[in-house]
Amino acid sequence: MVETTKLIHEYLRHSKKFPHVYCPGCGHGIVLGSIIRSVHHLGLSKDEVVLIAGIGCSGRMAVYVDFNTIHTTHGRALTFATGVKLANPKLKVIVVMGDGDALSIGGNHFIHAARRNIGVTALVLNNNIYGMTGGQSSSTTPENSYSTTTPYGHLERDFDVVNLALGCGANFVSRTTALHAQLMDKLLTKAIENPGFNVVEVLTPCFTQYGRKNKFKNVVEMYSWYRKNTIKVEKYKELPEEKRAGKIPIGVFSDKQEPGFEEKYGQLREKLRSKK
Amino acid sequence: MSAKEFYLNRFEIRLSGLGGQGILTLGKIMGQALALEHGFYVTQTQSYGPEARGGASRSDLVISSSPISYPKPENLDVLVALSQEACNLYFRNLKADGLLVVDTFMVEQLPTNNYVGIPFTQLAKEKLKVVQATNVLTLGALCYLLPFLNKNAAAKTLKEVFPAKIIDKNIKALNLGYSKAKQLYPDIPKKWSFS
Amino acid sequence: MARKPKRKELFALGNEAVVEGALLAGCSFFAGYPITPSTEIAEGMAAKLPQLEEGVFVQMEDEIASLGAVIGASLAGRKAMTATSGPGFSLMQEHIGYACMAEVPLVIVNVMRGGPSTGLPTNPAQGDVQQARWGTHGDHPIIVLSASDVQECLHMTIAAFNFAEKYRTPVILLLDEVTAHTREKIVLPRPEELTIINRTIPTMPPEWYVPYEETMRGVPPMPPLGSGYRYHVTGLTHDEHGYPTSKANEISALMHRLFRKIDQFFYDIQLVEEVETEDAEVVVVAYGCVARSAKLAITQARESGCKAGLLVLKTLFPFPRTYVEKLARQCKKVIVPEMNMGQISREVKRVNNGLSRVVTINRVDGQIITPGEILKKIYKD
Amino acid sequence: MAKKKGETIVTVYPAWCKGCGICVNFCPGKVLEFDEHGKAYVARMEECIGCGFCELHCPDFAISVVAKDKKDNKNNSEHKDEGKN
Repeated sequence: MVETTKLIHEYLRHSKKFPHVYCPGCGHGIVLGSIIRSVHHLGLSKDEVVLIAGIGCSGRMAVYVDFNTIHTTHGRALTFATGVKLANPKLKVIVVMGDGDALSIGGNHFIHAARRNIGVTALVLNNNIYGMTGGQSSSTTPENSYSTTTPYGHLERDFDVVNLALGCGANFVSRTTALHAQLMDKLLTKAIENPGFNVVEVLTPCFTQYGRKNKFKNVVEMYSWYRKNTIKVEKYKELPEEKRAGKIPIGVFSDKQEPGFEEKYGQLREKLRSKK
Repeated sequence: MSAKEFYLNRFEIRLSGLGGQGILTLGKIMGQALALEHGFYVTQTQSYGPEARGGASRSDLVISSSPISYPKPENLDVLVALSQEACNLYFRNLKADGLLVVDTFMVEQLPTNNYVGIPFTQLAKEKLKVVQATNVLTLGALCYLLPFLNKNAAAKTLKEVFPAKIIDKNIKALNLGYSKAKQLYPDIPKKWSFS
Repeated sequence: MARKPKRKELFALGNEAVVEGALLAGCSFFAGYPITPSTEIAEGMAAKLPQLEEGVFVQMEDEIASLGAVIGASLAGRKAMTATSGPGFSLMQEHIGYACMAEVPLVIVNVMRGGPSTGLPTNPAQGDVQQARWGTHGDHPIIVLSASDVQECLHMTIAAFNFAEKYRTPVILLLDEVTAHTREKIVLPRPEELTIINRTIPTMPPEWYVPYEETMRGVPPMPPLGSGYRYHVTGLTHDEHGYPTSKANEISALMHRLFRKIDQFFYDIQLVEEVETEDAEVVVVAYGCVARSAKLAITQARESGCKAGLLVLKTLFPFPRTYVEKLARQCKKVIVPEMNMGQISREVKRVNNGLSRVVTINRVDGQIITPGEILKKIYKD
Repeated sequence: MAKKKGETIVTVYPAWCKGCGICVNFCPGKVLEFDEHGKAYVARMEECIGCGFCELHCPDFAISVVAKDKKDNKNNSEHKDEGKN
């Protein structure tokens, strides 16, 4: 899959200044590229795509790309998305959130959007930290790691996004890392196309706010860490229990095609109208 | 049966009793009949409580031939009390010459000798075999006691509000309440002077 | 000549009248969360919206989500609303600010409670007047309306949608428990009797569309999402293209336009009802259910020869200062009864500025202010 | 895509490169290196097997990989223009 950069350039907003604001090596740019490739691969027009972002580093993504874009409030991107999708089910709604966005302040919306099975793609860019506000701990900051608000090590446990989404009944649940761009393309393409609520968690490094405080020398080392510690979920399942510790499974964890809430609501309307 | 025959100036009614007796439905139906069928100005307010069953329940109607400003009753012309507690609580809001209507099956201690007493609950249980018909029985009685409230208008409203399968029973209750009141208190309707 | 069909009449709650008004105004989207005493609005919408061709009702997980969904739906081109009460209204405040900044038309009905906190859920109060004005953070203009009887609930809901669409702004309709839970006859106007305003949509080719362009009215056209006009929506201060900016001149232009688009149409927005004010020496300024008490009080005062008048505020913000000032100049005494410790009386006093004597009646015990209480103040020197 | 060496042309747009090092470190053919300003440049074009890893993983859309024959035709000039933005 080469020759994609030129394609991406076609989707970027030419009035915006590039390179974008993200720090060197930040995976958010890779994710943006993947979103564009997936939309292109599906043959969607720019007009039918709505990219909705929350607040934080991930929130800045929406401004760069030439779709219908909404930069919402902190943690509430999914609520806007619910309104957009219900109001116009023809639109493809992609929601980009950070870990603080999706799971801390927006945790309630995340679980209910999944439960409601609203037809949107929820991209969780998990960098284990609040990047934009300066490196505070989030609900996915690993236990014992350091942040500006856990200077003596984090005492709390972290969320497992995949298990949370599975527990809430999301249709499609998947995980990849910013280093696995091809897998990311595959997952996102599937997620955008699939009915109902679709989750793609992307582990993406934040060297500036997380890596530096947690003994990584540079951002490349963080990517190497992903390469070393992730494992395809199919292989992960074959591993004996004792060898699973510390391994992060990536791939597809749930793949259901249940109709989205907006689709069911449309059916309800049909039913009521035919009764009249 | 139109509002033109009667000139009402803030005629105030309180329907009261226990939660579950259908007081709120009674108020709604009576208000709707007076407002939509008769063309009176009507405001119907009610006390909302967290308790859905049991406890006190009340529904107030202000009926007038001209637009109503203040929507709540100030001095009751009629107090309908379907429970002892309601009777005790609201009797003081009744005008000196107001009409007290009680369910004699539920209210045993009367605050005055001047009242209309009909055992609505008992009639519903024994004659209709449905205690839930108490409120419509009461409505029937009020259709007789209040000359400006027509039984046919009430019946029409019942048909609009209730599902078809329970209409017959309710019409029966309405008629029973009406005839019982007529039989026991033939003179009451003459008590009113509307001008 | 063909006879016009009879107007439909209903014996309805104030909350039910809001539903009827919203549907007449063209509302096709409701997102909300149950809360006493506003819940009948959500219940009415839940029953009626799915019967419409494109209608959507969704019960969200909380009030924050409700207003978020309403904003999303409005951006997608719908006339959208939510309804709530005090605590839920507080949760909506951040998104009210967002809607002001991104200029998203929508309607919020708040059936007020007393507070603070959970306060008194089942009794009337008028505790959220200043919250409606200043609840969200940052400077912003806002339109706040009220209604005092059931028919007015219908008409003010339509007015709220019209203002929202005309000025691309959130509009708040404040009700109280008495108004919301009183049943009265309402007459549904025939569609041809109504003026319904819809937002302006862009008519230029998409490449030339500037989403937050300075226009004559200060209100830029607004395309529905997916219609070919791709633009960026944000709650950040933004330039006329919608992109975030921190440049002083761009922020200033934006903020002043936001204020101007409401300010310059002040005379269109301020709605009041004057009752016997022509020769009034004592004027009661009231809104919501208290205005009904005041109406009876001034009728009784007039019967006894006292020249009392009433100004019913239907628009609370922008505060109808021209009417208040005119009456303050004319009369000796202005009485402001309200079911809070003095939220509109602050505005009255500000406008009055020493012209007349301002007397307040304040109740915060969950009971409606009675005509008798107002009458007493009318007579008292 | 080409898996043989020497069939592709790799371009780095220095204006957009932030020098994160992903391409330099993960390129299987060690095609890219840092220049004196800390930005990536193509040091050994002939070693490129056209896997596209650098292009997919450049967070700043600053690397383009195209097949040689195509590059010769039209894309060359367009890409250069964008690099100047």
